[in-house]
Amino acid sequence: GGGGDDAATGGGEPVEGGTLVYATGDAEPTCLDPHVGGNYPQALISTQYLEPLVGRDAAGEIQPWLATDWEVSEDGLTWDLTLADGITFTDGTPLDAEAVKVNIEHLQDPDTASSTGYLGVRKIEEVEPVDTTHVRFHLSEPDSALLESLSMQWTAMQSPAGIARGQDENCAAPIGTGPFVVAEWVPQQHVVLERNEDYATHGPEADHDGPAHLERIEWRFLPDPATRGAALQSGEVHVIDNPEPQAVVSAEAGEEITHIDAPRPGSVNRIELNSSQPPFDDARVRQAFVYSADVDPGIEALYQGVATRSHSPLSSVEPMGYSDPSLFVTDLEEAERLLEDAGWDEVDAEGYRVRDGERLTVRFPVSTNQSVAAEQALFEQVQANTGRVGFEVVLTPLDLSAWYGALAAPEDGGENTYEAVSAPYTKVGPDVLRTLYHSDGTVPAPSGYFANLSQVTDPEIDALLDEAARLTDPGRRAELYEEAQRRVLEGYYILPLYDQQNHFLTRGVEGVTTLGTVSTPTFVNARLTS
Amino acid sequence: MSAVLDVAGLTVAFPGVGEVLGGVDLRLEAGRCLAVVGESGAGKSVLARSLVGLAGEGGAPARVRAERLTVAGQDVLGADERQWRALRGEQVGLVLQDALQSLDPLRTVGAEVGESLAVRGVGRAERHERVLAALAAAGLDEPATRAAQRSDELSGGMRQRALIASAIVSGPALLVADEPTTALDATVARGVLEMLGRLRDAGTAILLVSHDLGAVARLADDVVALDGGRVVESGPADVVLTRPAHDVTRALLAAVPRGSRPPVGEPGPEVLRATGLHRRYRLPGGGGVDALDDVSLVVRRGEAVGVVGESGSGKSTLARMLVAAEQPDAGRVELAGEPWSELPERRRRPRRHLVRLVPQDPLGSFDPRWSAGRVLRAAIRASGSDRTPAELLELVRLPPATLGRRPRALSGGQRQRLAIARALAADPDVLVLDEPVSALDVTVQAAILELLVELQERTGTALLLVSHDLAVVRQVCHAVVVMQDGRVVEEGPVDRVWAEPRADLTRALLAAAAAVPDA
Amino acid sequence: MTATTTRAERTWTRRAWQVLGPGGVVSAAVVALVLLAALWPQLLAPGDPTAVAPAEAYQPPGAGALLGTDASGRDVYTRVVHGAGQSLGVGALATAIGLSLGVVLGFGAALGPRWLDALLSRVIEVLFALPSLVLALLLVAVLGAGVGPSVISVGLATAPGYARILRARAQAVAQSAYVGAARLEGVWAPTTFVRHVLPNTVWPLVAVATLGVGQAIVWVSALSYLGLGALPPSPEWGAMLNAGRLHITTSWWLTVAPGLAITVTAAALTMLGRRLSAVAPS
Amino acid sequence: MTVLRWLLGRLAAAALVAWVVATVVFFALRSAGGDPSEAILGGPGSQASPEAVAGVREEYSLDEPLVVQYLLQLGRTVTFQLGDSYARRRPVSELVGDQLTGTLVLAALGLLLAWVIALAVATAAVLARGRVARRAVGLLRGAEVVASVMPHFWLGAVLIAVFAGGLGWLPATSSDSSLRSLLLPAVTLAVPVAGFLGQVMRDGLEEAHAAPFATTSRARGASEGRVLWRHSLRHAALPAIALSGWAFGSLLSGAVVVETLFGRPGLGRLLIDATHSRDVPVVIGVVLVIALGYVVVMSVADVLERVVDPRLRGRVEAVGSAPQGQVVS
Ligand SMILES: Nc1ncnc2c1ncn2[C@@H]1O[C@H](COP(=O)(O)OP(=O)(O)OP(=O)(O)O)[C@@H](O)[C@H]1O
Ligand SMILES: Nc1ncnc2c1ncn2[C@@H]1O[C@H](COP(=O)(O)OP(=O)(O)OP(=O)(O)O)[C@@H](O)[C@H]1O
Ligand SMILES: [Mg+2]
Ligand SMILES: [Mg+2]
Ligand code: NI
Repeated sequence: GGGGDDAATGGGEPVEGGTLVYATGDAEPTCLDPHVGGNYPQALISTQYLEPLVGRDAAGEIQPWLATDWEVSEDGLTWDLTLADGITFTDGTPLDAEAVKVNIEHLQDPDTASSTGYLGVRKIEEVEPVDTTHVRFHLSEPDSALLESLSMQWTAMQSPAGIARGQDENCAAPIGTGPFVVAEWVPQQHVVLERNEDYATHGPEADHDGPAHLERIEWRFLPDPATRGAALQSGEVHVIDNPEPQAVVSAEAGEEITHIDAPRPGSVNRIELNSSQPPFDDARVRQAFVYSADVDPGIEALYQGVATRSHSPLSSVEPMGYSDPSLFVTDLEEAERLLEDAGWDEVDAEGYRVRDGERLTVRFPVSTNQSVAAEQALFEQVQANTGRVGFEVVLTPLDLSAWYGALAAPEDGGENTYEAVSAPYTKVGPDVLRTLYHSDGTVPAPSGYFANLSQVTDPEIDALLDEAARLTDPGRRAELYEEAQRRVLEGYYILPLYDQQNHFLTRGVEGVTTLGTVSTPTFVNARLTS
Repeated sequence: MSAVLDVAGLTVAFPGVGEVLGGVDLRLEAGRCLAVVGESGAGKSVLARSLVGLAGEGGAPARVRAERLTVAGQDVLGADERQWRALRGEQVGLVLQDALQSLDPLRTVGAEVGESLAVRGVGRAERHERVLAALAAAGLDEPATRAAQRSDELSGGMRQRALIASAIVSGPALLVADEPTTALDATVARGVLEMLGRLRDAGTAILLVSHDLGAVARLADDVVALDGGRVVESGPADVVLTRPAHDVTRALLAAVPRGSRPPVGEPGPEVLRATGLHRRYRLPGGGGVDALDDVSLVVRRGEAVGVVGESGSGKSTLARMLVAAEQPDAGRVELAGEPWSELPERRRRPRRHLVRLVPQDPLGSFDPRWSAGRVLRAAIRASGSDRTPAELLELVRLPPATLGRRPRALSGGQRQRLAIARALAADPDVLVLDEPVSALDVTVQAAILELLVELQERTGTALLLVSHDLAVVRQVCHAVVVMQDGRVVEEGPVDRVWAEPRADLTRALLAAAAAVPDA
Repeated sequence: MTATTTRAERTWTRRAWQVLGPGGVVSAAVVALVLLAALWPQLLAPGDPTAVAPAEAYQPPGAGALLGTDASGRDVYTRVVHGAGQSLGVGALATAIGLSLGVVLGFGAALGPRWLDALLSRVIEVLFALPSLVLALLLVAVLGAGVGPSVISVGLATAPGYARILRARAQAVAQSAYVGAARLEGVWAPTTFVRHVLPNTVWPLVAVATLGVGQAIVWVSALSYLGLGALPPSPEWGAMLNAGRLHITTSWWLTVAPGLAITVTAAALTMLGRRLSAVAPS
Repeated sequence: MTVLRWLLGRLAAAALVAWVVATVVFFALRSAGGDPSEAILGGPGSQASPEAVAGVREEYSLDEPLVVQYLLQLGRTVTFQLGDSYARRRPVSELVGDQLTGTLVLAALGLLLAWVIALAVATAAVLARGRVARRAVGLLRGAEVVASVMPHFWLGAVLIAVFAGGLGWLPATSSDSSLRSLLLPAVTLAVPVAGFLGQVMRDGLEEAHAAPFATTSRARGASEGRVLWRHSLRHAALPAIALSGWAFGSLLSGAVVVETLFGRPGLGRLLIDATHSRDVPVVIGVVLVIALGYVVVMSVADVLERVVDPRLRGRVEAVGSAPQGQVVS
């Protein structure tokens, strides 16, 4: 679930006020406005000062937030949203229909280069302010995922006056309606967030009226996981993210530290197999890879119960997720047979399979920024395990730029330079399937980047996902998504591993919860314990 | 009068080395000078250091025992470090053997000389006064300037004097001076000795360690001869130096260069002729120095020519020019009647075997990684001669076992012989030797000089010998050239020059070189 | 027969003892052991360093696994032994690169004409001014992560040091009295270079290089920390050390084993280098 | 006059360094793959529209031939116009300026600590009397060697685990310039350098302590302490000062690791981030500042050496013994 497990922290009376120190292992954003670019670190921090139009609860139900009500027309092309009355941004600018229009246009402005947010609102053709509290969206085609998109931090509402200051200034201190306000940003050191004394827009997680208990949050950037753990232990910081699995295990065993498990929504963590070119253009080879990977013992040993094996393309928090464990067995003999069938029937001196003089090589670029140590160790195990049936997996750790470079579409119709990859993708709702497995997703952006990295181009899947995106009937949508997921799984395009891990450890603080959208923590209820 | 120094049964041993001094007895009174003589390694320096409680310096800690050890009136037998410290500098001054490195190059001479005062908390102003006085007493000109300079800005002689100044600045009762005149010009050495004489006359007891019997004869009242750490002879100087009782003392005396060579009968053909050589060196910070100024000279076959002069007079520069290690600014050198100095190196190379240099520092001139055998083989190959290394060793009286040894493993005398052997590999017409014996023990020096004379008589090779020691030149050479400030101030047959020196410098040099009384 | 052998052996060991001292002999022994592990790892650890067994992950040192097992259940002892080759190779290769570049720069500057000396001295200075890790970051950005770029960058970074030593040394030898003596004997300059300058310059450098190998191993391991080092699943010590570092409080053996391997090897090489340079004729 | 020449030489070195850095970094990063326009448009993997990309390319002259771009960059670098960061949209000079002091303070403190440790070890080694003390010194020698080969990241991790995580005495993170927060990172940086300096200093000290001038000083009644402070130490300090220039470079390299480890802002971290996002102007800026800083430190070391050793003061580059032409009379 999206909520935190609110086990009482060891002793200590909760107190009002004080400064909470949060240490994040994620990269420091280059811009605090999540409209610009739009990655998870931005969502994390902007949760404290920006709020979206709608929220989502633990069960995946959309809940009112800045918008109190919404209605969709029969044809699904017109949406009417009602905004809460009398709301202002922290700079005093009113949150009205005009402001929503400015925000959507800001997201669609090429200058902001918004990625996730842009994908979410791309079907909105026009925003029509009806009156102060009513706004109407005109869509180019029906979009059943619109509310889910609008619930994400990447589409959160900002003060139009703030946006008007220009990107450079807005990046330094975006202005929203959240419980905190950006007070200071010292790059590479910290962002200081001060309490919003006039806080009035309580979202689904808020448990009390009025401003937050904390007076201030110091948001620190601490890339080294061991240092983060030590800092939490020594009481220098109250909350850390991205802990090592072992730290989670020892936290659970002890009293002092509380663990919050908040798996991200949307896609699961998986290994994607590039089906556009040999050897994985042959389903049998993909299946052989999956049959020989044998990741269960590894996940168990490396994560020690912190992560649970998944057999679905979707996160366990997605109600429409479909799972089929029977497809992901370990069967080396079958794997060998499949490979023989596919023509990989010779073995070279080093024990790798060969066909027509070509080795069965799987190039696997690994992003050192996005895969934690345990995950990299798991990939090493996959490398060793698939090696037993003759795959040569070449793991290449790369920095983010180089990693994107390795995944980018070749310039002039040449080959891709990867056969397998694990790329995280966070988006609320099952519509993430359309981003990841629709053939549209193989069309690269000008930078060469594309989201459908397994390069699934199945017309049936395309049809199912398009249809599901248009419908609003939950039952029918669920059926369609299930069928699409079944096809993805049965095609062995991916090897699902576990939910996108999102853990927080806290010490000396209570009342930390996570939003039901992209599982970012909110400190609206948090209180330090003495 | 009570003894300033009274030592009995002094024994010093080093772990792994054994006894270096064995039961030495000494007695020295104020206003007198006791000389300690002996061959290299006899233990003279260890003795000198023991008297200030620093026997073990620079090596393993020493074990010192004695029956009686009274220094400057204090019994220091079993004294601890603090007692010694109170004594050092105040009551005893020590002048170490390595004079050139005994002043800290990073501090001013004034600070160094005044240190023993500073240690005792003497105020700055008074210290300065006394430093200047000591420098003046040590015979340094312009004491104030010297005090502000650093040791590397001083010449060797100046350093030696500054060091003595630092030892006498607090007016010690006893001055221990270890080889205070080695590496000094005859004239400079004489100055230092005179200064020590004045100190002695003023009441300081002086313990003089020296291998230079001339210096001993000039200064010492009594002499102690050491051999293998034991006193083998002692007595009044005039007795020991004229009627030595022990073999070692006798050998030391015999080794002092004496006498002269008979003139060459028939002067051979010219092998080397230098005409009007000029060489000017630029100095850092502008200006220059004329190392050679219109120098001419002729060397004939079968003849030995000596070059003497004060330090810095251009002797080495001349030697290097003759072997074409350096080019003259003006003037020329002819080799066996043919052009030499003005040829390009390429044309000179085939005739290089005709002239050979034996450098002042033989150790530096050997590749440290090469064995003696390899050195000789390379020399033979380079000159295209048909000698064998064994033959060459035989020529310089070195045992064949030397072949396999590296230069570092040879003694100073052996190295010098090896250098000469290497030069002889080419059967050169002329052999140029730059200070071949200045670094050697008197006994070893005598052996080398003898070898040179004998060699020349056998092979007829012309010799050009550079030396600061007139006695050496007199013993080996037929003719002599006296240099001063890059100029030749006198030249002529040795006998004539000794008998009737014409230049002032020659007279001064001859006067300075004190003769040791004949045995 | 046996008696003579033992006597020969005894004098041989005594000589080594005399030349190297106790510290040097121990260092030499350690280096020999590491060399053995590098050349024939199977001899010391017959297992497969990459064989995974997740069920046996995080075993502490004991009877089953001498130095425990890592996150994937791989035997740490086996990996440390098999990592010797790569780590030592990395150190040696980086040093070789540094040395060869240093030789070119140093000899060029010392023996070439004045303008070349001025030029190369500047090059040396500039190389000095780019700290090794900065160079490494750039190179890795160009060539991608892996041992290759790390080795090259560490090599490049160490080159100016060698060049400087070489330049000074070569100049000293070239101006030495024995080179002068050879010239006066009429020996051709290139011959002198080969006979005197080269051996007397390079030999002291061997000692410095031994020292450098240890340093290079440490530097390459630092690159592993930044995620720029050896590729998985290679048991390169720096990579192991970095992977184990995260478990320092829970599974100490994961850092201690490769950490000791690096420090002991580097320290032994350093010590040996220092001993060698103390005994090298100079 | 010599001072002027020396200064000119240093300036020439600085200009050369600037040129080389600009060239190396430019070509390195441009051949590294990854498009700078991406960095400009919100980081790698951005899905900017073609128009946006085109606009950026035009704005930053990325569509010019590489040589033209290089010359443009060169022109800017050599005139010290560092330009704006691609990713952070702020002037590089500002970014670097913000981080400069933090790193300098850290490196300076590291160097200072290293000197203190090295000095302490070296003096202890020379002054040790008696059996036990000499044993201990023997152990110290080993410790020096081990210290000199300690990888920063490992040492730092151990220090954090012990002093922050375990004992809780010192903070695990370092964010400001207070001594408390600087201590662990500075020690991490200092230990390996101290190991090196210690070895060099001890060698020098032992040599100087046995030199004739030290004996002479003792013969004047000076105590061991006086011999050490007034004589030996200055001699031993000379090679260590010369090495300090190098050590500073090594400290800056170490800072890259240490800043990441302790979450400390600084040039090192800025550099890593910028390299990862192909932020060419920032990388050039940082490398340039580091390299120039190095030139400055070397110059300071040069001056210091001359202060300690007056013999070097008069030294000018080999004033010739070269013959002034061949005159045959
Ligand atoms: N600190 C020491 N440790 C071990 N052996 C020493 C030490 N000092 C001197 N010796 C040895 O004691 C012997 C006497 O040395 P010393 O220096 O007194 O000779 P010397 O008579 O002064 O010779 P020279 O005329 O060459 O100066 C030599 O064999 C020398 O090697
Ligand atoms: N390479 C050089 N550069 C500058 N000056 C030099 C050089 N070589 C010699 N000189 C100077 O030339 C003068 C003569 O030096 P030279 O070495 O010939 O004297 P010397 O008579 O051999 O003295 P000594 O007896 O001390 O060996 C000295 O003033 C010396 O300082
Ligand atoms: Mg002596
Ligand atoms: Mg001379
Ligand atoms: Ni003499």
